[in-house]
Amino acid sequence: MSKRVLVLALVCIVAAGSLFAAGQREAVGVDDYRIGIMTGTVSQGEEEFRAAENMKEIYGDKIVITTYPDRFMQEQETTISNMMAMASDPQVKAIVMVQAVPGATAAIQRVREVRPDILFILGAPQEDPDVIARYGDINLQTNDIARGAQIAQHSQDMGAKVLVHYSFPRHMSIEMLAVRRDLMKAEAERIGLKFIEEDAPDPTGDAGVPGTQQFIMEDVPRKIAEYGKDTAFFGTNCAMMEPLIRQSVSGGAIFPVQCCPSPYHALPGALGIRIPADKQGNLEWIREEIAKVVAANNSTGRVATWPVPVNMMYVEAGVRYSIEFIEGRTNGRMDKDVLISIMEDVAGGGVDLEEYQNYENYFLYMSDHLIF
Amino acid sequence: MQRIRDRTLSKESFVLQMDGIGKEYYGNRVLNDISLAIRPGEIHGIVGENGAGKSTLMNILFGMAVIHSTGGHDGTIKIDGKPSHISSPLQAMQLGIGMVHQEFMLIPGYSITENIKLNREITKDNIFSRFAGERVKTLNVEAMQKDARKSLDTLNMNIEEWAVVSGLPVGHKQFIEIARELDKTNLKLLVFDEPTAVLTESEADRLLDAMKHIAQAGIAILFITHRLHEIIEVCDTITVLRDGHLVVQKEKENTDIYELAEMMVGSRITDVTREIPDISAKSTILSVKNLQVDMPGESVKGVDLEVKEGEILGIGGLAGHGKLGISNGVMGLYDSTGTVMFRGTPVTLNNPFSVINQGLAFVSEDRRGVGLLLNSSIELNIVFSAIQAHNEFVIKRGPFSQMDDKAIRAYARKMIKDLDIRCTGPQQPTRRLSGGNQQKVCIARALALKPKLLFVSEPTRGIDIGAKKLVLETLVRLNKEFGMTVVMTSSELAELRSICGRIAIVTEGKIAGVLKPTDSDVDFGLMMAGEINAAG
Amino acid sequence: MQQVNSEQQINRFDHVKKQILSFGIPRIIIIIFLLSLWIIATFLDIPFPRLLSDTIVRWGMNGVLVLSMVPSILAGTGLYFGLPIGIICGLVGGLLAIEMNLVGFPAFLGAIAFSVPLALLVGGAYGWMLNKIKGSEMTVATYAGFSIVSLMCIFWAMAPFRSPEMAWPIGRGVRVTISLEGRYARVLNEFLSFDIFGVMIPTGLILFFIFMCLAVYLFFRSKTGLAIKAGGENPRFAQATGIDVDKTRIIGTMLSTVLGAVGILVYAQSFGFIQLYMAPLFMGFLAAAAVLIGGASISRATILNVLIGTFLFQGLLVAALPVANRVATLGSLAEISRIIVSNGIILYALAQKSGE
Amino acid sequence: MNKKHNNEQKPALTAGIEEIKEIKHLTPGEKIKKFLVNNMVTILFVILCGIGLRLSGLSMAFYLNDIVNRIARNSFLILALIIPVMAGMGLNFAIVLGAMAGQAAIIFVTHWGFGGPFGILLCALLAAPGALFLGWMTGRLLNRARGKEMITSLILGFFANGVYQLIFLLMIGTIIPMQNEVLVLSSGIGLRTTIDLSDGLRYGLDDIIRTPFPLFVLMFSAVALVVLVVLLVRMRSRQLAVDAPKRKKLIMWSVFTLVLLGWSLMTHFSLSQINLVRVPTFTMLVIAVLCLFNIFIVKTKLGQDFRSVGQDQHIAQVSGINVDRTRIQAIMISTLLAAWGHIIFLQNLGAFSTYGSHEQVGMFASAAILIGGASVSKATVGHAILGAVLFHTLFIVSPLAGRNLMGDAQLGEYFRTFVAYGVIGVSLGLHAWRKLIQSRK
Repeated sequence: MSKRVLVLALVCIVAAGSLFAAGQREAVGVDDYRIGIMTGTVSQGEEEFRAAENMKEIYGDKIVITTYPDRFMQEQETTISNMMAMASDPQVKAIVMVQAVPGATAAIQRVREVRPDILFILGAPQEDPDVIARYGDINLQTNDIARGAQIAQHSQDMGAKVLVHYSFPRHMSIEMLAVRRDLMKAEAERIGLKFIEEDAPDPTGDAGVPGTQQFIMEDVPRKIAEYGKDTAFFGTNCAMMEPLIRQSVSGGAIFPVQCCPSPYHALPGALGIRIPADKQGNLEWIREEIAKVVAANNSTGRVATWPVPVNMMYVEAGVRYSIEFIEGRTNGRMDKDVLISIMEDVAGGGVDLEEYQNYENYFLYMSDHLIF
Repeated sequence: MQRIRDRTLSKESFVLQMDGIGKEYYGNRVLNDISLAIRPGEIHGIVGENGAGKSTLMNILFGMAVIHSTGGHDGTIKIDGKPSHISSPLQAMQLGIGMVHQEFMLIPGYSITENIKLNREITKDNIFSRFAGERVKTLNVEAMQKDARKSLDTLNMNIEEWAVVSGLPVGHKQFIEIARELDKTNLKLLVFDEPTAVLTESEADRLLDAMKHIAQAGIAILFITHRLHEIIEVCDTITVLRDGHLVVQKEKENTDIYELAEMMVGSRITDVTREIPDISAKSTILSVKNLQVDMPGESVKGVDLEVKEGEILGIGGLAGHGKLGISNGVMGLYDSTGTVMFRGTPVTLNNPFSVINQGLAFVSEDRRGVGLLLNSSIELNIVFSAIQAHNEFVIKRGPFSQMDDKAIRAYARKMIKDLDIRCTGPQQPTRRLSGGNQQKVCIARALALKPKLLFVSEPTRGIDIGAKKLVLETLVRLNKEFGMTVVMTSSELAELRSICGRIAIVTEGKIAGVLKPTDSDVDFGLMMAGEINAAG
Repeated sequence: MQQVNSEQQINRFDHVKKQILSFGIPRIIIIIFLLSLWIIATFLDIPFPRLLSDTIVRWGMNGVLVLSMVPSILAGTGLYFGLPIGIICGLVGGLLAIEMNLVGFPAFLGAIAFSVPLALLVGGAYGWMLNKIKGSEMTVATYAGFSIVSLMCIFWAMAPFRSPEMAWPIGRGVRVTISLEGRYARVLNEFLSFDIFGVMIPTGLILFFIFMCLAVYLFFRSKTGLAIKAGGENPRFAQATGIDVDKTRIIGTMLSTVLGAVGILVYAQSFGFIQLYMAPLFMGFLAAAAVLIGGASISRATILNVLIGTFLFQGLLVAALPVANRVATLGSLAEISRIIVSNGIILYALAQKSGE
Repeated sequence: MNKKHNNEQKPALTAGIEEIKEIKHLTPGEKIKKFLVNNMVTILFVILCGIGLRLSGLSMAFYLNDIVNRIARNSFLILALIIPVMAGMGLNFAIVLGAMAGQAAIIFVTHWGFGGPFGILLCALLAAPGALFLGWMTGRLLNRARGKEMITSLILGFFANGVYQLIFLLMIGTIIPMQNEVLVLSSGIGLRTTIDLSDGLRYGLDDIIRTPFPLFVLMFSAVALVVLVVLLVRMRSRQLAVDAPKRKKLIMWSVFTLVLLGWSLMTHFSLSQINLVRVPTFTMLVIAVLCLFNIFIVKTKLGQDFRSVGQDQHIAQVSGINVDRTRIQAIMISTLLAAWGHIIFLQNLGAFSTYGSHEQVGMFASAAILIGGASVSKATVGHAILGAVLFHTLFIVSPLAGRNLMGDAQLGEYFRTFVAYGVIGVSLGLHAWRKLIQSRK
């Protein structure tokens, strides 16, 4: 009984607090806006979070950063709450979410109920594209569909005779990844590249991340022994990348590209790149350093990635586009021309954007490879 | 006696007739040709020492699994004149036999009503039960409370029927058990298995009143107890058992407490005989002054005791009076206060480690709970205390120590041979040993400490006759050959009298008196029953 | 009660047989399953020597982590779900060794030397806490483990380490995966390793694992070890002999923590990476599963349980998927059938009525 | 016959009665101490939530909106845990399988294109047989693996997940015909990773009745007041002495309800943002019905059997209760409720991950109920509701509180998980500690 009274007491305190909070909100001026950024923590991937921090440095108080939980699959409700908390600030006019992990759809649905005006820019969505396309105003993703053929061709260009594709059932239920595999397979067969599809344990399943990684550690040498050194290895899950790179390089095989292409992703960790404090964030230097280590391992020409950290670009482009939108310099919520010009500026060169199916707000980004 | 036999044979209506009941466990005869008959409303007392066969008789009456898995029993049982084969406790219940257990079969988190009505709840219909069946009928709490109230009233209990059991005093719990049996509508015969053991005198009086009350309602009662005056007070007829035999069956009017005491203890041929050494000249090895021990169910309330060097001292008394508390208290297992001197130096109470280091050792009455590491090997059990207390059986290298397998194995083999521990080898886990052999392991463990004084509690509880003899002989041999002082606590007077030089009798947490083994059965019986003490 | 004695004497043979069966059946089922997997593998042209060497490597690298369950179980605190706490101590030691710029065996030994005192300290405090919550050790430990992992994330994200190998490519803190290449990657695995019939034997790793097992085995034969075991098996017995059971429980927890710390270093050197942040989160469950499959219970465990359990659990993980990949070529069927079959077997094994 | 009365010996009976009396006459200091010890977990939570609320800087309206939604979503699942706890089977065991059954039903109903309240009803009907069957299997398995429930249920979860993937990733489109571009992958085999319910089942239950928060409170307190007054009147007519403390409690509650009534009236006619918080009233009603069901079950013979088995399997068996069957029934009911609870959860969430959203259902539900004050052998509706409020309050305020405290979004996130899990650990620890203290007495 007394417990219930306690809770009711809490509610009363809260209710009293509300009387204070009620009058605080005031009218918002045109220039007085904010942009929310939601990313993962560094333990899931450094790029997005650091990109958000960079934005905060540049734009100061205009930027509000929130993270989604590390265990986002289990704690979708936290993702929703965090998103809602951002949206509850009337000054927030746009939200950039990279990566748009599961929970994004539900969160945006809920925000839209109370704040239909907020602009949503989603990078690297992981939910079903046909679903998420309805909720994000702009969706940016690496062009996984085109990458299917690209990776097969690219592997062959790097000298591969066999291409191994590691994935697991849960990932193969993701439309983009499944289509990418099918296209990769078709292209490989067309150009005479042997395509091997292998299942690995699901890192969220019974074997855990260690089980997945250990499997990769064991299976890559097995494959190299079976198919020779001219085998290219591709995996669909971020947790696979480090052992995959390590084993490909040490076995003399080919590593065409990561799942999420970027020089920052897994390469420095797997190759043990030493990064002195003054070189942190220096993309050029890191590319050179990777090339050096690859060369030291006699793998020159057999490791590749994309030159630009894609997820960082999504964050920066998203924020800059939001500013343009809020300050009224775009043609509606979705202005492809403005977006492309911003992205070209961020990437420092031309960008290859393609619309996904018939969705005018769903862009697939494609880049050429950087071979070390 | 003749009169009772006649009555048994008469055509009068009996609730229960047991005829020629006998029981053998693998060649061990524990019950011989027991016959008794009870009429409705009669209170029939059964008296006997521990191990006299009362429990086995009750197990047979209740159709316990242990009886049927070991080949059943001899003789016949008739309920209401109809021959009945009781094969399970449930069947016994259905036949109208109720039992008030010694260990409470009560759910502590339940109210009194819920316990009384456990699995016999009264239900009433509700809208759902029409389609979902019997089990979703609502409990009719009011009717249940009413029934419970009725049972409690029969017992003159004015406690609220919705009180939760867990917070109640022990005495109340006993009454609730009785109330539950009374609540069973078909109850014909109610068995009380030493119900007063945990009660205070005033509670016991109330219980006896309640029993008379129940009997008046036409329910027959089987009353098992040690307290002779209680038997005399309430019983109509009395059966005395000893060593599995029916000694006598009498009506109350034809006997008295002295006769019962004598018959209960009996003069029998003791298994171990020896001349009792004269200890009057010996020095005192252990002196206990005003010892108070807070041991649940066996509390000691100020004991003074002197143990002489080289003697075997017995501590006797009835269950619940605190005889077990003395050794447990001295050995530091339960909180205790008082002064204990051992060989002239004070013993630190409440610290088992230092007590053991001073040269005392203890074989606990709770063999499986305190006495053994059931999953560990015999040899480890034997040497464990010696390793911990005396650093024996270990090889020490600086801060590192290791079990000395060779020494342990050799010592364990010696002990197995000396004490005749029946086992597959020194590495057998003690869980798989029989009770007697487990007891021998416990003794071996105490001996490994090479104690000057050995406390032994209930050394023969739950072990067979052959093993009993061996255990007792071992104690005598240790006393004789190594001059080890032994303090043996036991509920079995016969074994105390067979090996002890002096026997202290404990009643109500105090020493009632110290007797010689040669003193008369009547003296022992009365002193144990709390009817006299040495002082008064 | 006299019947018990005779009954047991007569039934002793049956009893022993029952005990063997009750201990063995689940294990026997899994062993048969593993053997049949291996046989199928050879028919499918999967090189059996490779499977075996992978199994042996995993056996050695996970073994010490699984071993850390034993002191905790024997001390009476149940399965050591606080394993992440021990692991974190090991990780801190591992990072310190890199920070001190150590290389090779000295680095590995240095990492152990740094982490052991830390583990002793943390384990002691943790053991003290477990004494306050007797009866709920495992549930509390699970959440305590989760919580500590998150707390340490804050530490990693702000860690004052200077070594460029550990730095993030962009910002402050320590990176998620730190390569041990050129530090102490595989120092144990490659120590005296040799090939026999195509099976690579990681001698150093196996020796180290066996050494740790032996050390734990010997410890539990020492005076203190016996006291801990007695305290776990029967606290009242131990108290009657003057043993401070609270203390033995703390020592047991400390030992488990130290083994967790050493275990993760063994794991990391074999894996070639140190993994921080959320990586330790579920390690406890995997180690617990291994020791349970090995036949331990929450109150009883032996070194043999560790050896068998780790081998079977890891052996299944190694062999099942390559075989499934060959048998079920239809997309994704391999992993699904692996999950169903191997977990089904374990489930079936667990559902066998045991003798207790 | 010299019957001896030992006067020094204090009769245990009277001693016990004295003790009972003592409890009734505690000094205010002791009373407070006892209250603190008995409620330390709750107090800790209230304090933490209060601090968190301050630190997070969230507005009342936001908090209320979120907590109301979360309670509507989660309460049913948490309530589903009560019966197995009552039957002494611990937490978390069957609920994941139930969630799978509920999710499967949702998938099929979405495929057939039903939506709204009718769709939800269809889901509930469809999920029932599956959930009951799974519950029956789980119960049987757990009866066989007694004493190893924890590891068994863990592995059962993995196993069931494998079967789930087999059905929805491989059998859909091959063995189970399903042609649906929205749900099925473009290859025609297997379901897509996200299922969006916004065109069908979303808010199917919630939207039947939605009321502004003050109005909801108004209605709630009005009903409560009526019930309380009726109870009081009935009690007065009975005039039983034992009712006195109860009556005091009831009067207190009535006063509180009146205050609530006044507040809601005031707020309803004000311009407060709280008026924008819209409560899914129908869902709340369903939850209330489940609460009543749980209370009802306790009062039946079945409920009494659950409790008896939970309290002591041995005594229950001796008293003739079929322990195994009772345990299976408990798990079956719980699994069924979990299936329905998951349907309610998903219709409120609006979109879910096909292969992930059922996985951890049990963990949060059991954490919540434990925080509410339940133990392995005792769990009530009150524990569940209180747990839902406290647990979710913590989860709402902690991310922002963490961020504001640490000044860094990701450190805030780590801090949040640290506090959230830490607090669960601490509260479980405190429960255990309190039990230890009590058992020593």
